[in-house]
Amino acid sequence: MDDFYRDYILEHYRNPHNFGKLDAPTATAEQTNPLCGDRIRMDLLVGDDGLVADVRFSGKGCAISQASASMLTDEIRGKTLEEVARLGKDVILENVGIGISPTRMKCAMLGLRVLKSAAIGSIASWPDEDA
Amino acid sequence: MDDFYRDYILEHYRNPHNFGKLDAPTATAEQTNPLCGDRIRMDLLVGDDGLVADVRFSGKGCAISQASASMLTDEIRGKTLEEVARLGKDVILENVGIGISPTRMKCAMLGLRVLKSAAIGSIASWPDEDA
Amino acid sequence: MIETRTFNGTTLRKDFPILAQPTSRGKRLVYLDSAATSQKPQAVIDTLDRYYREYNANIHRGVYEIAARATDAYEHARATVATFLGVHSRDVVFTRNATEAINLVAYSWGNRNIGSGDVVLISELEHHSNLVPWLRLCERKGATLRYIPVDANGRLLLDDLDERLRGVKLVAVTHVSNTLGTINPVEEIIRRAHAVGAFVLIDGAQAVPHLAVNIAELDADFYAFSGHKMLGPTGIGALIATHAILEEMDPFLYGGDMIGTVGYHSVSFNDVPYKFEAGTASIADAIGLGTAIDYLTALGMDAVAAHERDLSAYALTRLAELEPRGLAIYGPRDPATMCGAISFNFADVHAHDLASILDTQGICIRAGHHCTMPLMEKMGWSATARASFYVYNDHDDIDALIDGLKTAATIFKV
Amino acid sequence: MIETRTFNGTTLRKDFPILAQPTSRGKRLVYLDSAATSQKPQAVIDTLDRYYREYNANIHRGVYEIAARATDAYEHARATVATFLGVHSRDVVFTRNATEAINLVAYSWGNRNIGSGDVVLISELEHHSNLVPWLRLCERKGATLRYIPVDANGRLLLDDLDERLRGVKLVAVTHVSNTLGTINPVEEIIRRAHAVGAFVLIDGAQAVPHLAVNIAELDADFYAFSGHKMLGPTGIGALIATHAILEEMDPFLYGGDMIGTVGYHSVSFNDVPYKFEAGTASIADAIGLGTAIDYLTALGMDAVAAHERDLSAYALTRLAELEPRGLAIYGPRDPATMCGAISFNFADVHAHDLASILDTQGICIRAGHHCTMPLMEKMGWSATARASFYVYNDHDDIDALIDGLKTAATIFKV
Ligand SMILES: Cc1ncc(COP(=O)(O)O)c(C=O)c1O
Ligand SMILES: Cc1ncc(COP(=O)(O)O)c(C=O)c1O
Repeated sequence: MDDFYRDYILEHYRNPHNFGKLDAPTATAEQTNPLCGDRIRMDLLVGDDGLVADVRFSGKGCAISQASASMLTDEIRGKTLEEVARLGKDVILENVGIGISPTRMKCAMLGLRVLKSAAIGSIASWPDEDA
Repeated sequence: MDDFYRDYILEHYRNPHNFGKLDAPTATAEQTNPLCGDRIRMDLLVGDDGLVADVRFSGKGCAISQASASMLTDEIRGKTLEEVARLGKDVILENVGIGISPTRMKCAMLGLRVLKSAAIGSIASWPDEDA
Repeated sequence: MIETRTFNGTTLRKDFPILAQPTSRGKRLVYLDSAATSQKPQAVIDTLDRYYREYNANIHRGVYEIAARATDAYEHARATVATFLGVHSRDVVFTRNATEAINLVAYSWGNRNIGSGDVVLISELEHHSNLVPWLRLCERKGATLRYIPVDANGRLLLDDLDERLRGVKLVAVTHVSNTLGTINPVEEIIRRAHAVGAFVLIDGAQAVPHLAVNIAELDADFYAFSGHKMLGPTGIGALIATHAILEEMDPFLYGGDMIGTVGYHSVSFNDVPYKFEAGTASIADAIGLGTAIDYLTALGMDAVAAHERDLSAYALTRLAELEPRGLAIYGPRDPATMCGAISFNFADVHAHDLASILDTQGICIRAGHHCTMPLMEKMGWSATARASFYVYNDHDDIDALIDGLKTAATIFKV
Repeated sequence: MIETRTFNGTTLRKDFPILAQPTSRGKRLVYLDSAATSQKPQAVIDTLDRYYREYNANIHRGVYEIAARATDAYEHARATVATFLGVHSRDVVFTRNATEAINLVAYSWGNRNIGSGDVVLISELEHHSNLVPWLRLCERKGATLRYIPVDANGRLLLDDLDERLRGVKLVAVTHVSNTLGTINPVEEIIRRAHAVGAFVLIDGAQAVPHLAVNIAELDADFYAFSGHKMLGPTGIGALIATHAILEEMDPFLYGGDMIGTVGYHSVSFNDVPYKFEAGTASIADAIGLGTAIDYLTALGMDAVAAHERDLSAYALTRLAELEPRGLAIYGPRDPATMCGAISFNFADVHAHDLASILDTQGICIRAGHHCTMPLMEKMGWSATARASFYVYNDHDDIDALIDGLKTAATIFKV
């Protein structure tokens, strides 16, 4: 777990990518991790071609939730909402690498859960519960 | 406990003394043992001299509750209500002898509790709780 | 696949430490009061011990290792309950016992769904825990409490059920009677109740320990039971309900762990089932219940039921020997439609006196109203003696009971 | 007279089996999360074990030997609680935990006594368990929920209390804050509330484990606490209340053991406290709580409090060393008026990350909102790290915490 906090994680934590809000998002969702109170909001802008043109996330939380949300936002431009809705926990695990403890899995998955909720238009289940 | 069921106990159980109701009791009380549902009613008749002139008990229950109530009624004629209200558990223990198990103490004390309630005019506490 | 263990009562006794120790008078402990609470196998005791020695921690919020282990074990126990009863984990709400589970429904679902003029239908066989909550709910709401009657042998009279179901919002019936052992035809009751749009709660406190129960197949809306009657620790039970109903239901107790977000003047709630589990749970006891279910699963619930049918049949035969001396047996008297418990009286010996005399011989039975006072009143019994069986009982226990009853007859000169 | 045992945290560690085992990474277990739940001494584990091995039976109704023994032990535990807190046994109602105790009051007393236009006064420091029940009661009844404010150091602002008490029916305040450790002046609050005829409930979940509490002297109308935070098992807690109030109060849960007589259409209830204990109780856990109290009594609650004052003082001093590196300590920062818990944050390291890093070193702390979300919001903290202490902690534990925090600082490059 201590080796989880690698440089690029801390870098994303302190300087998150795509941080902020969109003026006129096509889809938006916001959720709290009931276990810790961390909160993330995701705004999506979908172009006429049906592809994600822009994304922003905002909120407060631990390095794990912030860094995984930040890395996630780097990856979803150009996807369809269906593709976003189908994203699995593996995308997060690939991003953050191994070594995340089970108690922190919900932190890592928070951004993904919110993003999928935005895409689906309703509350998504925890990505780690889909397995 | 098995040696508790001596002949005179069974005799009182099968042929209780002072069993029945009074037509115009001066005081009456009826209670259930919440632990088993056994129920006893006591009727008292107090004369002009302030002394218990007559007593009857009724109800249904085990040999222990019925025999101790029966023996108790034999003893209280001629007492004042104050004396009845002050009766302690020893009067029962003397009557029924030793060997009663703690779980059955409430059965043995039911008649006394009801009698004291009748004398006091309100619900008496369990005689074994006074100790 | 779990390997099934063939067993009889005698071979299982050694798994239960309490049965190995003699009573204070040096007698073999003959425990015939499992309908009140069951004994616990060593495996369950070990689970509690291991929890407190190795990984005791509060659940759901702790980041550290033992908190993760405690959370996993608690949620694993929930999954074990779910699998055992054919439902999904998220629809298993842990409670203290069946009583709390039923009251949870009476408060949270009942307060919102039962109103003035509504009808709740229960049976004349009910345990106080599945009667008084409805009596009080109906009093509070100006609703009517109606009864399915019972015949002299303790069987529900269902001929007029459709008539009785008219206007009924909720039916609450016990799966198995704790006083008479009657197995009620709950599938039929649920089907006919659903046909008129009524909801159904089943009190499974005496069924889950003894029978293979699949709540999803039964199609019950609510199902309640207690862990301590099925080899588990005291302090844990569960309410199982249809997911959509749980989603809609108000929470019951409010506090830690059941909330989503809280402000000084607003609150939102956690997901089902957590929104019904406020405050620190009976963590060790829930985990212990999981082990109890593993133990029962290894025996196989069909084998457990068969074992108890055999004990009931043997007990009925042996008790019948005493009928000429004044023994009266109550209930269905049919091992195929009863389970676990037989009520009786013996001549004019009061049930409490019987129980006291049997106690001196190391035999534990229950005497009284068995928390079914109105049934006793209706049947005209001031009390009954009840012998109830479980996996660790054998024919020797029943023989001891019969010998004890003969001794009581001698003492009471009947 | 119980002989008092002199102790320090180090000497007590050996009584707690969980503290003797290394973590999976081979570290000494440094348990600093006792405000969430405490660890259990061998004596408590043994009590549970003995109950299930020797005398497990349902209570209050059984005639036989083990039922009598179980009943005696359960009622003896109630007497132990009563003596420990300076009240009479009959005024001790066993519940699952503090949360259930508070909800019991909100439902049974609150439903009848709080009406439209009434005011309930609580504090901004409350745990969700002493906030959400009142928020919901007020919503249900159209009553107003009002707050005693807290200053930046976590102290209640009582200057305007008399003003705030105007029209108040019930005051519900925590004795000790679980987030900041603040000991509230509950005597004063009770006195001033009683002066205007308000009832007072004290949430003692964090006080009873750590301080000598005499509820009769405090003159609280209701007092709630949990066994699992004071060396006892999970699944047991209590509500203590004035006898006259309990007598008048409606029951809460309905079912077995809490009734007087039951008919199909009428019911009467058992005496206090039994009328509040429906269904099979957490028998083993209640008896285990009795043993936990015996253990604490042998230490002496004044000595326990002194020990924790020492730990708080030492921890505050050591944590202060890290202030230049960005550590922020919250709460009163005065060992004399706090107890058991210290909240802090470290530079820009989120509390959850701190807790994860500490976990790898065998150190258990809590991170998050500590079930006081509105307080966190008010203070502007999205989360805090909390270290909390108990009898088995020593200076080594605090040294380990400081070392762990330094490691976290290195990892996070602060
Ligand atoms: C101040 C306070 N009140 C109430 C509670 C609730 O206790 P329990 O979860 O045991 O019901 C807690 C426990 O976290 C607490 O710290
Ligand atoms: C049929 C039935 N329902 C409900 C209960 C109540 O169970 P508990 O006391 O565990 O809540 C019992 C237990 O006696 C029972 O036999």
